[in-house]
Amino acid sequence: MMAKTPLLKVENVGIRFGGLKAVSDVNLELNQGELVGLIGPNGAGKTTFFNLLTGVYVPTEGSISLDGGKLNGLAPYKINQKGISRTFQNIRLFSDLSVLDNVKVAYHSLAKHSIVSSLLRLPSHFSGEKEMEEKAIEFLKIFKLESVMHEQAKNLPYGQQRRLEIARALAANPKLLLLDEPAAGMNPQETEELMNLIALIRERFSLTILLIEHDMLLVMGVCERIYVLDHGQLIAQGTPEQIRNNPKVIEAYLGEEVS
Amino acid sequence: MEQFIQQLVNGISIGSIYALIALGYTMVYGIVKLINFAHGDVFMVGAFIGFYSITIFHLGFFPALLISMAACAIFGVLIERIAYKPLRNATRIAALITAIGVSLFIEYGTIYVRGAQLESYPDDIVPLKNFDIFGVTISGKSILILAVSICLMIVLQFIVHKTKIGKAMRAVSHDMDAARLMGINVNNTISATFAIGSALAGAAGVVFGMYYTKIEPLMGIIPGLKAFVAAVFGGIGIIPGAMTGGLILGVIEALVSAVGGSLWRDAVAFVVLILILIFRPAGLLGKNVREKV
Amino acid sequence: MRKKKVAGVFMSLMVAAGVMAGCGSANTSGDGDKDGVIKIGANLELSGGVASYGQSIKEGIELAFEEINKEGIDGKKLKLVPFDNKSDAPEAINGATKLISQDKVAAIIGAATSGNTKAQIEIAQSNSIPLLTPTGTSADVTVNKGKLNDFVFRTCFIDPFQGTVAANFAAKELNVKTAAVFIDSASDYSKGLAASFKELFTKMGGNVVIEEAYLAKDTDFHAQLTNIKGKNPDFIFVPGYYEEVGLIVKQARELGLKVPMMGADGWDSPKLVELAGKDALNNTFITNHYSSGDSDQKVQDFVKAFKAKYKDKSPDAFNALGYDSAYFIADAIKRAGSSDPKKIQKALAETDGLELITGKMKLDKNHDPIKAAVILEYQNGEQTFKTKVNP
Amino acid sequence: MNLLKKAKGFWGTIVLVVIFSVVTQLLINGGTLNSFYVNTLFSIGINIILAASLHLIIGVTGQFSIGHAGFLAVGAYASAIITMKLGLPFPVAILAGGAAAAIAGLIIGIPTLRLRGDYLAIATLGFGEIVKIVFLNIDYIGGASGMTVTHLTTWPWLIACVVITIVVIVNFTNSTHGRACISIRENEIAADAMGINTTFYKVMAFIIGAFFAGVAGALHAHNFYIIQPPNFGFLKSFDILILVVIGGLGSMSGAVIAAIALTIISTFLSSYPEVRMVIYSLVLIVMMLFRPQGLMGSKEITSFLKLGKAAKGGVHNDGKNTVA
Repeated sequence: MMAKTPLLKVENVGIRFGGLKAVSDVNLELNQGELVGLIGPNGAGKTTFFNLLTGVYVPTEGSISLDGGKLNGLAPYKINQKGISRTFQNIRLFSDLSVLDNVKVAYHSLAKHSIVSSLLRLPSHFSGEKEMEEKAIEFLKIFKLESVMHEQAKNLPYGQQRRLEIARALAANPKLLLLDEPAAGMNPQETEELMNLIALIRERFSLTILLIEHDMLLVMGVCERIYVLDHGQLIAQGTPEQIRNNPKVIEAYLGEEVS
Repeated sequence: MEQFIQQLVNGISIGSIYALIALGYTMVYGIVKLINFAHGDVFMVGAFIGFYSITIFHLGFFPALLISMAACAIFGVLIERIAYKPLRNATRIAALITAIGVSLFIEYGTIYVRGAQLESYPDDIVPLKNFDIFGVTISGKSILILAVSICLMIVLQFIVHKTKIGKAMRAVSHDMDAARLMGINVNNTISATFAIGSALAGAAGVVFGMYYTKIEPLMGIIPGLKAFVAAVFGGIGIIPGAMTGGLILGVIEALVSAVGGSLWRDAVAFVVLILILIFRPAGLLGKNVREKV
Repeated sequence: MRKKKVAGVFMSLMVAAGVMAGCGSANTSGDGDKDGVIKIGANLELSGGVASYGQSIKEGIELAFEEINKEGIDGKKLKLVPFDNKSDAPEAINGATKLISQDKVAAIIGAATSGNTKAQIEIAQSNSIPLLTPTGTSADVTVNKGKLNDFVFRTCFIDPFQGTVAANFAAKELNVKTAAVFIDSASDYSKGLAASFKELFTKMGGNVVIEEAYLAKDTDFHAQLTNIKGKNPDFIFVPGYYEEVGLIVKQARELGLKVPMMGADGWDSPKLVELAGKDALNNTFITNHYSSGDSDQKVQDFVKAFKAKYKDKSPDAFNALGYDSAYFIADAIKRAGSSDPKKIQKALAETDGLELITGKMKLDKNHDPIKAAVILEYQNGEQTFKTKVNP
Repeated sequence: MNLLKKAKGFWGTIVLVVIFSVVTQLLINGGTLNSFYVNTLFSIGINIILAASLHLIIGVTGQFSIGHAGFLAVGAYASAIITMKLGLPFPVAILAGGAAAAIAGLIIGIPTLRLRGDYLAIATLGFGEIVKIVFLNIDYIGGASGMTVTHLTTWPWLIACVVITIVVIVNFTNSTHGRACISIRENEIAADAMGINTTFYKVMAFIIGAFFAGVAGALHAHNFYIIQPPNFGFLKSFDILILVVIGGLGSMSGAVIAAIALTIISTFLSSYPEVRMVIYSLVLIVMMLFRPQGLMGSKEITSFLKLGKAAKGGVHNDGKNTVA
């Protein structure tokens, strides 16, 4: 593998809503196979930054490229097909669909059978659907969800819903996985299990992962490098150790805790 | 030129009626996010109540207007309590179907009770002269309508922005659950909204009867639809927006007719509506709100 | 799974069909003439867009049936089977099939509009059931591409006749040179009248300077009337229905259009005077079948009976034509001496000289009534007899 | 996964349908089903197609369209022009009706489907009214007085169209493409983020739905002798919408059952014209008050016929039995 060409390259990216600069001048690079954290106090612009990466918002300045290909201005589904997949802070499952179908939807863009073949129930429809199903079940097994695969997603307990969202994101076969506070609302034990799981899939699918997390300790534990956002701007980057001792970061977090 | 000004005047007159109905529409939509298809029918009921107060009880225009507003307010609250309240947590579409059902029920209930024949408002309830300015005729009645609409809009603005119930309305409109937690009686607030909205529809009914003379049980359908278009034009949920939207819609209609397209009038109104929705979905005076991701 | 779903769907379809088939076999007995009752269907616009027309016709028919049933026809009574076609052609067809195959009526009265009548023609023809429209004035209701629909009849006159009468009157009596035509574009009736008016009026040297249009149920005509005013015509021809015409006349006068206006039988209703106001109606004229202010005893009796039955409501042209349609059929049944639809059809076609409220009835070869028209002028809200025009 | 079993079930259903159709045809020919019942049956068939096509748009894809009568009108007029003006055969008219409506669906779908919820509803309502007014103003097709159309809709054509509509829509729904549509209904932002081209699938659902509404229009025009613009106003759109909602949003069998039941109720009520609409409106209100999710909820009839776990999850339960 050619090392050191960054998988994701973000240059001077920013966005304004009206007069408000939600994110400005962010530079960030992710290398193949890294697990990187993005932290910052509430309202720092972390989720907005994810939305910029995934095309929900179009950056008003700067450029984003994945594997050398520019992503600016592409629709979210295109960006997903190019290899960025994500989860949401407030879980966004297809709640009336079964667990299995949730995963199948993400596998959709890899499906080979056309609408016509489905309408006419040509053999390619059956083989295509079969392949999807097998793949989906494979993912569910990794996430220990195969026993509930016929449940409606909305009926799952919270922890399983979080896991399902990650499984769904993985099914789209991404190069880069963005996780938006995956451990939010979990107890310490669940969190630990989740972190082990993330480590596992990262290995197995040779993934690059960018993780937003509010919980500093958690991020420090698993991430190799960390970026810190505050008021829409990057205030620090480095190894967990460097971040821990960065006065700016301490100030940003303390400031928040005081208020 | 004279003709053009005359057409503007024509448009403003019809626009003020749309505006009056749209005011109520926009309030109800703003707070419960329900396209209240029955609103046009409350307008019809208001017209009939006004008519009967004038012909049977020999009341004047303003007493009839007040009685009609009061009766429609009660009627509106009844509709809300019986038909809409139980569906507050159901899907929007279920509520919409109920609204269609209520609308049909009022229309055909009225026909069942009194028949489908039309009634005409007596001509002499408001002794108003027409003005002739440089060949442009402005009827006294259309000035009255515009005045009534603007007055009611101002009253409404005052209620919504300066009174306690108005604050409650805005809170409920913003976030029903949060409002409830803050100790606002959501049910009463919604009922109050329906009462005010329906009273406005009732007023519009009487004014319509006075201006156009003719009232009949199905009279509410088209003005109701047009008023909703007007409300969307102006930015739904925004009171001055409903007023502006109504007037603009009226003027567009008159101008389309003026260039010989009277049969295309409604089509043009809807085309403009679709264009507005696509390019400025929040309406002329509205602010765009994005869904939070 | 999928096929089971499909199977389920069709099972329910089948069950439904089965239920209906069951009803079908249970219900096949029935007769237009049973227990001394002759069933007459009324396929009318009782709800929907033009509900008021259908309702008015039904009132007229019901009054007539009440009177007829006091004596009965050869000891038999007429029974009205109403059907609401919701002002909708598909529903009118459902109605015709239901009235014919379920209720086994001897004849159908309806519909109020030409369109909903035309929808029923093929069914009436193929089942040999007389279909009588009280107010369907379009010429091609009874004749389709030169071929007579022999089971279809009407009580009213056809459009072209009134239009020519109006053109004649405008050019000769009122001596006007320029005219505006203001049409209800949703109505065949209005378009037909306007066309024949225009044709004759221009032939007689007049000039139609502007044509404007509106749609039934509109209430605001200021814009079009402003356009008309800009052309300064001597005369305005408004062949519409009173519901809109009342407002048109009123709004025209408000805008300062003082010229004579003229219309046809669609104007005839006491509501017109209420809507337009007495003053506004001065200097307007209509062609009509009859005059409700007619001193004729028959007309006065009808008006009195109608008011007695319907809370002092004055009858309009729809009421009168509904009433007449009932007598038209009753007369044919009596002469046929049977409730056999084919015999009734024959008797209807042979009608000659039947005295009705809207005039003496005789049919021409196209099943169109040959009736004299009257021209009335409104003076202080009263119709005054101007002249009578024979066809 | 048992392909053979699947195919067997499918063909079994087809055989059942053919038997049903032939029996009905015999009943019609023999006069057991008199013309009133036949007419009601035809209305039911047309309403099933309309309900199924709108079900795809609202129930499956979640796009709140209330201008469906506009597509019906386009199909009706296009097909009537084919047979009455151009003198081409009826099958061509059916396809042309569907195609014309599908094109209308494409034209209206691309700009308006960016809108959400009530705004989309109002835009489509406006579209329906515009279509009506356009037809009202074209003299070539009769303007307000409408077009007289020869009666060409026969039972075999009708049942064939109903079957094809249902099979196509069910096949579409129970495939990855259908799941893509459902995911848009469930959560458009997530669907987009999972690589679903939401615009494409919304427009596609709109086009397929419009196509079948157009087919229904062709059958409608050639069944009812005359078509007039006022027949296709927003009240007609509401009628179709009511079928879908009463049946249960997201339930295909619900839509079909509602189409059958409401057509029968409506036909029955027309014998009582004075109270017909009052009762009809009360049925609507009471139904919504006590069962706002509709007759079937989002379930299919199969989930009631089937025992056990397999039927969870609404319309998209395809293939459950293949893994179990």
